[in-house]
Amino acid sequence: MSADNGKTVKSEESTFLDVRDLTVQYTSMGSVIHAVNGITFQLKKGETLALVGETGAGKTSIAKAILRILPDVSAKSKGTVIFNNTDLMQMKEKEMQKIRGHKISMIFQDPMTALNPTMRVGKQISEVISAHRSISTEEAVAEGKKMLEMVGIPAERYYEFPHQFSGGMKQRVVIAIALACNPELLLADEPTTALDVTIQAQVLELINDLKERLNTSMILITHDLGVVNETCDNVAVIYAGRIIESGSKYDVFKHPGHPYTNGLFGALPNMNLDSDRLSPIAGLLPDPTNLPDGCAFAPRCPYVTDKCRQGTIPAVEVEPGHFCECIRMDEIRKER
Amino acid sequence: MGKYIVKRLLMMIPVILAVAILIFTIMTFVPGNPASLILGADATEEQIRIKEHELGLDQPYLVRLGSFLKQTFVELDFGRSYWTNTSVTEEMMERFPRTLAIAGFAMVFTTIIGIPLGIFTAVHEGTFADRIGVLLCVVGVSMPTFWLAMLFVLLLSLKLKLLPAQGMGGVQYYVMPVIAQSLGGISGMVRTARASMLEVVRADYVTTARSKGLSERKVIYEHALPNAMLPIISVLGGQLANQLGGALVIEQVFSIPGIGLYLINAVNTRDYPVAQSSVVFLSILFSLIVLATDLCYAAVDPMIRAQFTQGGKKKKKGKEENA
Amino acid sequence: MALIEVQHLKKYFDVPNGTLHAVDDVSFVIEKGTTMGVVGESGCGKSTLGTTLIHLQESTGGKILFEGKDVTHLDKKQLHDYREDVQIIFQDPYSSLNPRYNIARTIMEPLEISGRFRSKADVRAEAERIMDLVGIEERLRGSYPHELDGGRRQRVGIGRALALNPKFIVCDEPVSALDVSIQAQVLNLLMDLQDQQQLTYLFVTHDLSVVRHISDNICVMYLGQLVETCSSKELFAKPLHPYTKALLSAIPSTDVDRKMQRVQLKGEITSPINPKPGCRFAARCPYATDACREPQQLREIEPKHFVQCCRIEELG
Amino acid sequence: GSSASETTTAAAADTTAAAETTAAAAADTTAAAETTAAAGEASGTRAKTVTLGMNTQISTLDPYNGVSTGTIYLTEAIHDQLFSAPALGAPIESEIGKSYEISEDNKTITVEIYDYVHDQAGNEIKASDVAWSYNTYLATGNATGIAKYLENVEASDDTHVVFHLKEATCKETSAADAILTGCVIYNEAAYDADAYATNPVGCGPYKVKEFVTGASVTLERDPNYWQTDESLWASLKAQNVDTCIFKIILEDAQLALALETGDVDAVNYVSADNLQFFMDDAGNALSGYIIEPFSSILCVNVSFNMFPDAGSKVANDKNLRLAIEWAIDKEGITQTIMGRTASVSYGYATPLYGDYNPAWETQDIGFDVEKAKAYLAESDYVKNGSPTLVIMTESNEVKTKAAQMIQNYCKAIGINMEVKTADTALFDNYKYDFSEWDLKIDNNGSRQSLAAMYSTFLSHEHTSYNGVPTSFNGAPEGEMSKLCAIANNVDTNSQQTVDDVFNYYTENAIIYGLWGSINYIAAQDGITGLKVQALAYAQPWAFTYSADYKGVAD
Amino acid sequence: MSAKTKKEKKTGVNQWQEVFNILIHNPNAIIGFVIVAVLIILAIIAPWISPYDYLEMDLMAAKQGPSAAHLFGTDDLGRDILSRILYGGRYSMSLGFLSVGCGALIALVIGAVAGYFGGWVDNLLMRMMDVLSAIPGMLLSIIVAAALGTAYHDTVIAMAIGNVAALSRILRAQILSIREKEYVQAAKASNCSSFRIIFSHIIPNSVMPMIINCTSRLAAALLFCASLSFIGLGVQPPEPEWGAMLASARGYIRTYPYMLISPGLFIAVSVVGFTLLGDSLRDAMDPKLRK
Ligand SMILES: Nc1ncnc2c1ncn2[C@@H]1O[C@H](COP(=O)(O)OP(=O)(O)OP(=O)(O)O)[C@@H](O)[C@H]1O
Ligand SMILES: Nc1ncnc2c1ncn2[C@@H]1O[C@H](COP(=O)(O)OP(=O)(O)OP(=O)(O)O)[C@@H](O)[C@H]1O
Ligand SMILES: [Mg+2]
Ligand SMILES: [Mg+2]
Repeated sequence: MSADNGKTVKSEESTFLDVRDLTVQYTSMGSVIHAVNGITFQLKKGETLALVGETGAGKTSIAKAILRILPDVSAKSKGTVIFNNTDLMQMKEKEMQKIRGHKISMIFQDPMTALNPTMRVGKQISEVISAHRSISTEEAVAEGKKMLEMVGIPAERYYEFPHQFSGGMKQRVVIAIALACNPELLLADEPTTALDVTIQAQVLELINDLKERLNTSMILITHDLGVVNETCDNVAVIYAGRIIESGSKYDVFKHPGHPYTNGLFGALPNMNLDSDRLSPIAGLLPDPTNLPDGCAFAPRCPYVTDKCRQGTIPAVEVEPGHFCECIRMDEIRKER
Repeated sequence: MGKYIVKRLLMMIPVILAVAILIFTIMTFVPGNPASLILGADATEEQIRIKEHELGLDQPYLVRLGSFLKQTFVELDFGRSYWTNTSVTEEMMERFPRTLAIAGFAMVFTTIIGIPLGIFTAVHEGTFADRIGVLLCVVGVSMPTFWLAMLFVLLLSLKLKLLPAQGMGGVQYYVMPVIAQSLGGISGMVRTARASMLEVVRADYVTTARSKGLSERKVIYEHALPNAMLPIISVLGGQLANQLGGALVIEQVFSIPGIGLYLINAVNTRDYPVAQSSVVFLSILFSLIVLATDLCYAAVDPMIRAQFTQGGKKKKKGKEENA
Repeated sequence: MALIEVQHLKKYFDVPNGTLHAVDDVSFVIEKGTTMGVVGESGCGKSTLGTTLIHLQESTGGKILFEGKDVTHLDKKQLHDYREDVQIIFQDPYSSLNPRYNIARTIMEPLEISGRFRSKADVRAEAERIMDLVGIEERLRGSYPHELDGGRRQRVGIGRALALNPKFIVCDEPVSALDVSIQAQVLNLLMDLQDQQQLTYLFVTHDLSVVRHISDNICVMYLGQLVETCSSKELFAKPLHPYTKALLSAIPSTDVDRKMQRVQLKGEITSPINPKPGCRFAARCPYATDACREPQQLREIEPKHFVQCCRIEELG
Repeated sequence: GSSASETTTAAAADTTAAAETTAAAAADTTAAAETTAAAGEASGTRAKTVTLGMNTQISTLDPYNGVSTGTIYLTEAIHDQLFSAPALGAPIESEIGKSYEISEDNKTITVEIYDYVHDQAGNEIKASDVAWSYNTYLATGNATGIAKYLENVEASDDTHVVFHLKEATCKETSAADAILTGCVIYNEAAYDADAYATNPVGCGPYKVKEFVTGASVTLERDPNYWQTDESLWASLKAQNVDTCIFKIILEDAQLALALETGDVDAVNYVSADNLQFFMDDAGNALSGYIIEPFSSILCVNVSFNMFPDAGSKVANDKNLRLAIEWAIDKEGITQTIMGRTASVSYGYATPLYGDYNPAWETQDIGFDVEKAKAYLAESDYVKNGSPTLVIMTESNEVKTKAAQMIQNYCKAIGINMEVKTADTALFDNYKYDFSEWDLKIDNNGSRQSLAAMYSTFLSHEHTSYNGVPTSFNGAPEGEMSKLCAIANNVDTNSQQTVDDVFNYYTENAIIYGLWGSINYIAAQDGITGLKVQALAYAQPWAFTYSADYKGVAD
Repeated sequence: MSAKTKKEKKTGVNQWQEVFNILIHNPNAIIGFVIVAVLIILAIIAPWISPYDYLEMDLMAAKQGPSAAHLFGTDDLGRDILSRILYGGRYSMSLGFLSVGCGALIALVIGAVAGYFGGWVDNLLMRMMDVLSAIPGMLLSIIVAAALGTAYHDTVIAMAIGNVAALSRILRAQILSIREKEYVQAAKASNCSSFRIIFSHIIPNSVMPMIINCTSRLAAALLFCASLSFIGLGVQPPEPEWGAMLASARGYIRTYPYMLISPGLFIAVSVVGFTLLGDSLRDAMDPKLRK
């Protein structure tokens, strides 16, 4: 995993996803929402990358942009997404359909709404299979049943409808759909946020398990640092549509460089420390229709200087593979 | 399911009974005396009294209500017209097919043209065709049916002499009424279908379907459409009510001797048995249609289907939330 | 001193398919100035417990004592007085504010109703004080809820609850709809207020790290029943009930160095409608035996540590 | 002026209904019909089919059962009565009844019938059937025209029927005619109320072939018509065509169009607006058509509310009433609303009646704004604060227009008026409620004589309000009632006594005729002669047809 | 989120103002509004701008096609059609508004009582609404119109009745859902009286869907009013309601078709106006369409 600031870096052998300068903009009621603003990252085979950030930071938009399933009326995306040496952004729609669900698949944020309420659960799984493999209907059904069992749901529930399933089971169905064709890349968008802790544990376990068995790479989107810790290798912290810090989980968690990352840890009630007061980050995400110049975090940053408000802040490699977009990072790291 | 239908049919009984009582009461307390109307201007008071007695109008309200209900619901007989002494049931059976032909064909067109067109415009949201379609539909729902009908008559019958302007006969007599009657319905249906489809297309599960790599056709027709059908179906019943109501007016314009003309004339001439029976008949019909719509709804929505089979109580809740 | 004492509280709902035991025979005590955390999975009756306590719903059975007085059944006048002492903060800061009331009006409404203030100006002044207290900026006081972000909205909700100077506040998942950074602000505010005003909280949540942070004592609920209650420290240090253990082990930790041992639960929560007697967790419990199908008792296993499990001793 | 209502009362029938212009004209057509019938018979070219477009509904074909205007069109074809009246004022003609005799005291009428009468199914008709028919019809309560006069009817032998009249009415002028022409005859044993509504078996020259509710009726010539001697046929009986189709087309423009496009052979009515398609400004038929006017017995009139204490603002103010009458330009109204399809009514009458006096045309109140203003100045209207008068009318297009025009004329001299419309049923209810209106537009007519009509509508015996017997416009017992009674008594009836009635209502401004309708009947010109019955309803089987006539249904 | 932060700049904007802001950016809404406003203004100022008295007959000028003197021509009694149309707007508009308004008012009471009190009251009222809605709306109104007569207020009632069942259902459903909202609970916890809860918290938040629905109903009401007059059960001559004008022009369809054109056109245009306005209002107020 590595990140750079616009300079082209030849993708390494094992890098099979290379996202460069990805931007996503929405138009809504006449104003332009800058949801994703030039994101660059790479992902190696078998690795798991976590995208962490607050609500509205642009995490889901990134995943949807990669899969090119943004609403085509209101959203525009730019940049390159090199997947297995082809640029997905330039691909024909027909070609792209062959990638979706087959090579890259996605688990959606809300299991309650991600399933079609009028289609049998099993059909929703087997249709991915038949879409990408030329097999008979019976075989597809059999495959679908197998997938159901793999995620821990008895095969006889194949013919039921989503409303007959609990939230946890629905999320498992969504996972089964995503994994049905053994994708090379899994985009998991907050797969457990809507679930209870015990169920969340089950689901995370399941994903981890399957990922290992199938050697799938994964981008896990979440705002829960605990989940990141338990499932990921690398972390990218998203703030206002930019990766402000990225690196291995260990580096980022142990030695966060960016004041925002720092703040996130401070705001978290810690299970292990008995601090009386939390140290929240003041303020709110900036208005995505009207991002400030310079560092987007500047208005909330306790370390802000005038320089922070000018130009683009370059990413600095603090440690090997640990990048951070902050001009005062060195001072801050020393201070800690 | 069968049990559910039976239950719904049973629930219809008190409603229809209440409709009958309501309409009977309205007719009873409306000013205007059928006896004196029938006998005409030179009838004496004595003659009117005799006629009233013959029609049973001299009996107290409750007695008449009782015999009306008994006749209608126990003997299943709609009685005889005060004016022509003909059997209302027979007359209605002769006239109803004409009304049904208008409302029914209009409904069919509404459905088979309106829904696909609505879906087409939704799928092509924002395109030129869509915009034109939306505009035409606004105009379409805004046209007074009877005016449109008269313009048709003016153009197709009076000027071009292509179609008969009114009356009854072969298929050609139904062309203009049905077209005039369907245009509003089609426009309305396009709007409903479009709105519903647009809402569904934005739903998460449609994005899910796309992310599976399904072709756009599959996404639209297998995922979006069935869900978009739900609100569409639920307005179908209302549409039919509109079509039935509109048929009353259209019958007037084209002088088609259907139930509508029968009913309006009966109300005007205080032909109570005819007026009451037509209303009760139309209400029964209408309730059955609503039931049919609900069943279609269930056929499409597994959630509702499940509630159907479970029992009525939950079903209601679901329905109200939908309203 | 115990501010609230709950004895065998029950709340049942009549639903189409039977009776739903939302809260079933729950007993605990909350000391003045402390926070009682209530944790459990979705639908286990946490909110119902809270709303029943403050008489937003009438209990089906059991007893509630407030400052030693029985407040289980209240007439109109008593209810009026009781409600000045107890308040509630809701989970969803979107639906808990009337969209047609601006912020100041939302805060002022309970003040006006209380009749404690002589003039409109007094009400206004008091509202200003409260808004200062919960940190709502001057410029936002005329705005409407949909113009605020979740954190600020939740502050308004807190302000409204504080308006009548209550002694006891039910906090029904006040932070679970908020982002981590905002969540911390609100949690801090609640803790500050508790210190300043000697408030007592019933803090409902399903986020264990939060509950641990804020609570003095904790109740763990499962399908309407109280399965374990003790002090916060003790619970996290030494959970006894199998469910509590599973729950705690399920929390993902942010500590990169530590790897927790997971207790995996099989299956999902069953329905609370017409539950069978016996331990309701038995269906998912790895240790369940036939004995668990018998009716269960909440027992004091260790001082001030109550557990409802018949096999606790065997399991050690 | 068409009305979509399927049934209207017989007496208060459509304003569009009409009858022969004058007795003379009637006689002409009758003669023509007879000659052509004879000619047709002689040359063997009876027309095959005729299709008549009708603007009234036919709801039932059995006159016992119910009332519908359309039924009257077909009555003479399907049914025979004892006698029939070909036109107003003309003597009644024999149908089943061979002769009749009125007793000295006017109390009984004895009728002798032909002894070979049978209905279309071949059932014999005896005197007992005649008596039964009358009694059955009386029992339905629908027989207002004859029930008024008849006590009971009995057969004295197979061919003689005796009618017993009521004491109070036996001296009225038209009692005998009304009774003898008032009821169709059925065979008692064959009668079936259900079947007869759509398929009656009468004694007339035509049988019902098909009845399509609300759409059409088809009649078929009965080759076994009981009256084999054509010279004995009444003038409305004829068999000039084999099949007679009555097609219902309610809307004026469409009715006219149907004739133009050849959907029908004839239409029973042409509205003023559509006349231009069939005749030129001079009144000559355009080529390809035959069109003829027939005057109706109905007189559209304005009456004043004369009830003393029900709030009428005109009852006690003769000058106000006169002011209103003088202010109205009835020629203008007639011309605007009816065009050629009506003639101005002088007196409360039309010239069709035998006892009509042409002198009235100069004696009637005219249009004179100055006079109107003078009367208004003498009235109490302004003194009473110029209240708004209510003019009530049935919500029928023609009458509503008339009301609007009257409102306008009154406004011109400073009288405020408000138009109140009511549908047929409500109008029927309100017209005898004398607290509802000040002026009323209505139409009246009688199949007998003006004396009879005056007596029906102007004498106080007609109705009652608040327990007080009143005339149809609220006048209680008084001079008017007396004059009517005198005019309508067989002993005192004379032109003078009828004139007295006219003078009284004109001087006192009680009622005021607006117009009498003229019904235009048009047909393709293969039809050579038109024929109507007393109410000016087309009788297509009695039309005459040219040898090369070909109907649309052929 | 984005919209939220943006709006923070302008605080104290209540929902109505926000709806208004959305509306003025929607061309359809503007068109609809302009049509409706123009028609309403025309109806109001009809006495001053009408070239003729709408009742004044000029028999010499009857049945004239459009000309400089009579822009839309004259009718069969020589009245100026333009003037009649201007006045006719008063009937069409006011009947539309009044009938929907009255229907909504009755529905408000029924829906509120049923929704808030629940239990047998609710049951009774809703069963009554079931009965009303078992008769197709148009039919019901026709019968009631025939029964009551054709006076202005009778027509209003006849038309209003057709709206009651559906509107009260909508309101009731909304109240049922609002009643469970947490701010109502909070109000209860703040010792608010039932009265205050109903009128201050529940009703103001429940009427929105009803208002949206009413706007669409207005368009339907205009059409319906015209139909009713057309079949002779609505406004009566000489009053120049558009439908009534069409009814009396019907006889001249062949000979003077221009009499038919302008009233129909005005009905259609006004309905278009209300439809557009209703659509835009619904779009603006429907939270589902507004993220
Ligand atoms: N369809 C859309 N139309 C307009 N704006 C959108 C749309 N989808 C997302 N946005 C905006 O884009 C920004 C980024 O949204 P995104 O959903 O990517 O955030 P996220 O990080 O996934 O948030 P969350 O944690 O809530 O899922 C937000 O400001 C959001 O309001
Ligand atoms: N008014 C009610 N009528 C019927 N059932 C109810 C009612 N309120 C709550 N319940 C049921 O009672 C049970 C407990 O609900 P409650 O809201 O107290 O759970 P909770 O623990 O707060 O859940 P969550 O974490 O999702 O808020 C649930 O099964 C719920 O469906
Ligand atoms: Mg997201
Ligand atoms: Mg809860």
